[in-house]
Amino acid sequence: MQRLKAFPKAKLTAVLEMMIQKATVWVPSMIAGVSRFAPYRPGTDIQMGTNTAISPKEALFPSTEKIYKFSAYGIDGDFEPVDPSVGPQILFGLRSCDMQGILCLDDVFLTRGYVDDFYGSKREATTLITLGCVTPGADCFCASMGVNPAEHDASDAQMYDLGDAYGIIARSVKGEALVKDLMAAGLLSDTDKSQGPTADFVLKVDSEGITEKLQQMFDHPLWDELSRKCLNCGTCAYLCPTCHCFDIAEKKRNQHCGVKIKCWDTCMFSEYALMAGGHNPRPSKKERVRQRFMHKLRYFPERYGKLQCTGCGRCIAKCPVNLEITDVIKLAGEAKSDG
Amino acid sequence: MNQITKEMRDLARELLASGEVKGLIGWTKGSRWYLTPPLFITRPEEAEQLYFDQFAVNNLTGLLLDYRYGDDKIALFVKGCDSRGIVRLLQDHQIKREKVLVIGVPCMGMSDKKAVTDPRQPVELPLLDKCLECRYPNPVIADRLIGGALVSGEPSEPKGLTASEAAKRGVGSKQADRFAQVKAIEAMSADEKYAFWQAQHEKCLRCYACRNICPACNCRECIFESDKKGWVNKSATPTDNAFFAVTRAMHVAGRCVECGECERVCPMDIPIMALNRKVIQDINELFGESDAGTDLDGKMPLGLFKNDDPEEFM
Amino acid sequence: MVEQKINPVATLSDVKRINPLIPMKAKVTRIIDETADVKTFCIAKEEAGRFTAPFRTAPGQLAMLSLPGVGEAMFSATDAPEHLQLSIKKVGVLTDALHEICPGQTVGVRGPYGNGFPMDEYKGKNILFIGGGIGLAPVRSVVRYCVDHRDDFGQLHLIYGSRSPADLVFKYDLFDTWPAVRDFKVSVTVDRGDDQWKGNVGFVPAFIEQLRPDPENTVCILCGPPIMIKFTLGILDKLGFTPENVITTLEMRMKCGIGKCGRCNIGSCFVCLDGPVFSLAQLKTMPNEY
Amino acid sequence: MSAVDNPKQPAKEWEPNIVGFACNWCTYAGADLAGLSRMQYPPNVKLVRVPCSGRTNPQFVLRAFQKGADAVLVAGCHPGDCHYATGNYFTRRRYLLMQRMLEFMGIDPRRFQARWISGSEAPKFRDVVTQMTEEIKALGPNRKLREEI
Amino acid sequence: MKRIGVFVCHCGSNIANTVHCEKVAQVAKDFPGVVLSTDYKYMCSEPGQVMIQEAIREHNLDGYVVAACSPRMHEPTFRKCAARAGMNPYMVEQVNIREQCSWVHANKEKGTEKSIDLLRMGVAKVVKNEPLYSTTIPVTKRSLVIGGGIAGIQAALDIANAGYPVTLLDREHTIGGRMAQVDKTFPTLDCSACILTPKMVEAAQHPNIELMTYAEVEAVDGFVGNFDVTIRKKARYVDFDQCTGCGACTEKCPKKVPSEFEMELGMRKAIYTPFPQAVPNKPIIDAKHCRYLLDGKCGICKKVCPTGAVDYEQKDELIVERFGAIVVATGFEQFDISAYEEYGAGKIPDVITGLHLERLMNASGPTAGKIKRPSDGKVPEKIVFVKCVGSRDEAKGRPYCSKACCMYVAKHATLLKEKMPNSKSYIFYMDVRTPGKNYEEFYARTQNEYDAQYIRGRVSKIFQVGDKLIVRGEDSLLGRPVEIEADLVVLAAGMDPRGDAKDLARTLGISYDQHGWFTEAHPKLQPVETHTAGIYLAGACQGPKDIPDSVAQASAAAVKAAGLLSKPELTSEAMTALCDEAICSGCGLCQSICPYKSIEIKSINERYHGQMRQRRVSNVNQGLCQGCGACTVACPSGAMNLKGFTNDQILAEVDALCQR
Repeated sequence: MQRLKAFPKAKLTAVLEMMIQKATVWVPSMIAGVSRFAPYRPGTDIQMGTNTAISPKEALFPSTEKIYKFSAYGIDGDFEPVDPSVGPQILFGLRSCDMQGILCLDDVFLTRGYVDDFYGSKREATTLITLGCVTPGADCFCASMGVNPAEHDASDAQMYDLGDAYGIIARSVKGEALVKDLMAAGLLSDTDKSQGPTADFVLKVDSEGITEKLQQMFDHPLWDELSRKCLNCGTCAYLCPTCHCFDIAEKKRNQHCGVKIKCWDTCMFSEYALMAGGHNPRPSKKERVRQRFMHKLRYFPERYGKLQCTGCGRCIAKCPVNLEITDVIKLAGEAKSDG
Repeated sequence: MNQITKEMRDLARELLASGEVKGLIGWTKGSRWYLTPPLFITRPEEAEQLYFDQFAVNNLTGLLLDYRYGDDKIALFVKGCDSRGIVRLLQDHQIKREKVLVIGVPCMGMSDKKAVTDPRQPVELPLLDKCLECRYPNPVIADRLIGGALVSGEPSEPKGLTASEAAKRGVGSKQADRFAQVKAIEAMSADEKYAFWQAQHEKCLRCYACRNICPACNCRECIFESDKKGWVNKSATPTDNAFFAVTRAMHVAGRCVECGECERVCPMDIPIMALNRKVIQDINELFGESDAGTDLDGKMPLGLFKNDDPEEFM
Repeated sequence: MVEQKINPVATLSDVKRINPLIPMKAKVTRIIDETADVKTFCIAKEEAGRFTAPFRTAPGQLAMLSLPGVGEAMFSATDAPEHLQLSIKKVGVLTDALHEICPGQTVGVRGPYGNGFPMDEYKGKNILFIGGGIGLAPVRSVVRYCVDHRDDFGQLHLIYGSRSPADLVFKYDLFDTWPAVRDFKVSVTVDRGDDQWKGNVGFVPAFIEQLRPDPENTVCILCGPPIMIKFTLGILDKLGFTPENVITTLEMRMKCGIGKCGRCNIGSCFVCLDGPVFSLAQLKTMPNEY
Repeated sequence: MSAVDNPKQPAKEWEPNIVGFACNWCTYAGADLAGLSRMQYPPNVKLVRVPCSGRTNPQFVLRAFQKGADAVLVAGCHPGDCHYATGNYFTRRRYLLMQRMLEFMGIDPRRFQARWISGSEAPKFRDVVTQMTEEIKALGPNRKLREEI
Repeated sequence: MKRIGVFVCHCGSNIANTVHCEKVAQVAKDFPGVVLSTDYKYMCSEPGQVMIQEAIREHNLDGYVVAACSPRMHEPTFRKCAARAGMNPYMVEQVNIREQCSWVHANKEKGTEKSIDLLRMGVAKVVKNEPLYSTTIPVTKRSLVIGGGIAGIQAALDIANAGYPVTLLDREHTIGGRMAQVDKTFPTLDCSACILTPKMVEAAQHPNIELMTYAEVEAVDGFVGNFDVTIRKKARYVDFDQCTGCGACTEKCPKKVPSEFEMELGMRKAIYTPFPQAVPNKPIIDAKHCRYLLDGKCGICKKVCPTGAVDYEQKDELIVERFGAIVVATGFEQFDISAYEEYGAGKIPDVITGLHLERLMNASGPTAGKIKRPSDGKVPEKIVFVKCVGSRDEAKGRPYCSKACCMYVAKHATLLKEKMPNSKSYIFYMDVRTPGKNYEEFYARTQNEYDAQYIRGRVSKIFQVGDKLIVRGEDSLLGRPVEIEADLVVLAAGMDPRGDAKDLARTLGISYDQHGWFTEAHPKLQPVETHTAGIYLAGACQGPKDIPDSVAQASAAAVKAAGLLSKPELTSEAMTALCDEAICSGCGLCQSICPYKSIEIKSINERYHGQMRQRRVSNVNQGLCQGCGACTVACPSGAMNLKGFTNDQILAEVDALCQR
């Protein structure tokens, strides 16, 4: 069995310096007081210790993106596509929960008859390097959602936390190329160490059969009680690695031309489902909070066959009113169907 | 602590049982030792879930906006800073005085959950900045009082059961430098200031948590919500976020009750109170000291004028 | 559990690397004033001086129409050989602007979206069309398909109602073309008549009860405002129509039209992709949130 | 900067673009009087006519900076002279705050000016416009708060 | 997109000299919405306007923009031109490329560039214009005059003579006001009663005037043309229909009370008429002093009354009347001299005010015209006048000049000399102000013929020694102190606003200055109007004034009121604020900002998801709103918008100006 290739943690900046020759490398870093994935530049404050506050989906599904240019001169006008492709990218230091999140985004953007090329072209240009997670955070519960923190098989390359070094094995053609580059640069050496066990989780919940249970709970009073304290803000949706809703809006440069943009949106806002005639299928907080958790734990699994919550715990960490998805799962588990 | 919790539960049980109120908003123990989130109860037996400690930091007044058109009477617990939100909502006519039963609670100063290192082991945490700089630890308005709380419309020392603990923990100890951050930013050069704010506005996600918890932001339909109004783009670029931040600061100018919740709930830790405090400092300097939300018939500085206002535009 | 049947019409044969969100440049060739607040826009693609339909649409499918500088929205499309017809009621910012444009205006259009009515399943059956107000627009695409393939279907019967005689849309079809079609009974009613109005006066549900259409081997296609649908379903049930045979289209807010932006979901279905055509049976299994 | 309409023409040497909000009863009349007296001043300030300086919403000022104005002027009647009695008293309060807020955000204070110019103070209007144009020409184009599409 | 026409004017050579008008029109062709863009030498001329009207019909334009001179000059012209062509007049915008472009920028290249930017702004705005219609408000053909002094009477007479019914209301139980107390008037020395009483009688008998005395304004609702005024008619305890004014009751009434009319120098009864020429000349019972009303004893007046007119059971009566216009003529109060302890005012009985002297000189006064010292009734030999008491005095909070004192002191000195040839008057003054017609001549005569000695200087102290009053002051012309032993001292007390003037102002919704004088719309151009449409000012309530000015102002106010009432209905400003009730959250931030108090918060019922609910929303009174727009900025949610200058329009204008 081939021995594991690794490089000492001290050499991390060297590895990154090499990588940025060929691609934009997104690393978890501290930017203006908030930990997020950002393109590495020499001197970036790298945060390999804990998971980032905001998910890495920005690299593939940015919060604001131009989709086409339009112009209107009197009665004629024109539409001009925008090239969605980006240079080669590397998402470095993804944890299993974020990798699982990307898989959920793949299902939405790349399947079911249409490909969202904006996501698709970025996804293809990106090499995903996952990192084994041995020290789960206070709000992490990926294990309870069927995600293995130690490693994830869907990434292009998997890194292991060997204490003072990082092991790396390639999993795909892109991964192979990357490891070959690292080998060529002489940064890798064999090691016999292996990644230790992942520490115990503070937060555990039994998500078994949650989808089926929620199918009978549309009119359960649980939603009314839970939603009372919610602020209906977009914090949870915008931090979440799997939330994929977007709005299409306009930005006018002047009276004649402008740009159509795709920007993040969330079902928690009141005007999200508001129709032109004034009808709103989800008029109050109860419906909107129910929609969020039903979509994560029932509608998405029904449509794509996997839970849309990967247990990264970011929404739990930042929710102003401590409305936790783990509580929803626990309460739904205990509740009799349909109240 | 449990003395206040006990009084809270008894009063809640009595109010709900007697039918004097149809609903009651308080706090309950959250899923962690450092979380005490809001709770809405309607039945007397649910009163057992009520809890109060140094993590019950949420300003509950914003939640009243969901019941502004209902006919039921709602009770809610308020600390000193929260109670100013009640005055704010009353002055903005968003809640009817007879539909709200305000219960004043003495405050021992709220701890900063961001300072938690070990999620399992409870440990004494430092106070939030807004509590160190607190000038209104006692409720400014209340129909009922528990835990020995006392109503005081003026800046005052903490009173009631938690007075000694609040003083020990340093509530209000840093009142003097409540504008310290504003002064620090003002001292920067123009480019440094712009760079500082540009970095903050790059982070902003436009999740509107700051707007949704603020008792002063109580419009039925916000101009930032529907893009058909044409004020601002929905995109979260730095210039649009700057437009949002400055516009919100001007909308709550003279009305912000300094409860500090916007800064606390911001997922990206943007110093929103620096903007609000800058406006408050300028209003105090230009138009005379005034604390929003402390006096029911107090006037809003931008709703009136004096002939001898400072003149800089001659 | 709603079985995720993907209607072949909607799937593109090969997953071409095209940006699905950018509209195709097209022109408004003709505008028909149906009523004071409804206009039908004929939209065509201009290639080498020839105007052709930007794309073909199956009955019940949708098209996204965008006016550069104003906005875009989804409308039910009616197929026609040399152009695409969209009937639009004046309700919002975009529709107000659309009602002010004149023929020759450049617009953007993309689609077709949605599953459309499974016409081949209805072969050999009688078809009962029920329309209310602007709801006649999606129904009309099916009626035109049936008229073009008249022999594939049995008896055709259209029951249509609107607020007043002035609000009747597609008058030329209602009173000229369709009554002339073989075995095609057209019954029109209005909520409030006026002195010239000779036809029936009364709400659609009451009118259906009066006409007592025969449910035997009949598929009912139903579109209209939510209140009308609510009462009509009750009567159809009383008349013996089974949920599988009652088909309707749903109206939801839509942004992308390709099942990505999450806007138009009802439960796990995206109305723009898995709808807008649903049978009553399907609707019963879905969460009551539309 | 605002080269003749179609942007394809090469932009000439940079000229500041200053948006002015002028109250119809005083400043706009003052500007007209400056015209009647054939006073000469640079063409960089373009006035948006508003019924009262009190109609000028701070969000319009932000919008001007966002759309690329290099400076903004808000001008109205002297307090006490307002055609609508109290309009400019509120303008004064609002823009005393807004002026400090813009400075707090890092905008150079010279890029935003509020001035009282009455219907008869044509020379003052010319001086304000001339002085502002020169100051902004020295400062250069404004990049701050500007929207890049 | 709306169909817009653009018309660029050459204005002869005024514009064409420094702006390429053809180029501007050419570039405007592809502004969004423009279907026609031409230029012409004189757009405002007849052929120019005909050209516009033909273009409107030919291209069925929705709106058009004229790039020409200042809208302040020709906007009405182009609006009428549009109206004549059947287009709503508010679908027109005018862009100023003359006063603000061609005349002020010599460089033709830059001038053209700026004209294009301004025109782009105009088109961007007109595209978002909506047709506007001014609303009409009914006018109640009736006026109310508050205050029955000379100003009130004059205003009432002028309005009545213009053919409109007037209600002349006064708080006292007779009209006449302050002038009734005066003996003679300057500069003509007419007997005040002789020129006032005929006017009072004329007012009382005028068919169009309804006297409403002993009544006060409680509340004023409504707006111009439709004021609903709640009036409290105070209980008189005498039925005026029965009473013949024989005076038997006054004679027999045992209770004596110091008479306010006589400045408490004389007495009156509990049932009384203040002065003989009172109109209406019927007594009323003073509830505060009548023994029967206080403690149930006496009742003599009821017994002696031949017609049984006395009725102790009368109660205050509240009535609501509707008026189209209101004239406020509530007059002034004399400054309370007790604030000057240094002059012994209020303590020394012989230190009196001008009005006291008027009563002493008056034939129907307490001393039947003989000047007697209030203390011992002796006839005074030396009389000292002290001017500017309670005027031009920062310390006492009265910085203003009371305008009439200089003249009435000169009058007093003249009359005293006439009545008592061997008396001597000394007048301490700072300045003597004689601005009126024949005022200076009257003052000169006072000094020369009537031997009044004017001493320029301030009086520092007045004190009593024996029965003499020592007046110590200084003569600043001679630069030495002066001391005079006087028998009588008259302080020329200045004018103060009525004590309750501020309350009345709040009731009426008009503004007042820091002293309490009512504020006029514009000190020079609109002295008799207020910022509240339909309410006018007359007389001293607007500021210290003498009788000629008061009467002149009263007639001015009357013409304004009659002008308003003459209109069949009022057309209101079309470009007013409008609140979108769907968005409004009823916070009321706009209400406190409106200078015209035209915003009220009403509650509406609406169906929301099946149930009915009540909600507060703001509502702008289209009649009162003048379209300043201050409320639109105070409204955070953008619910309040100003027609003609909507948020969208101004944003579009800003975008057009910043076009890159």
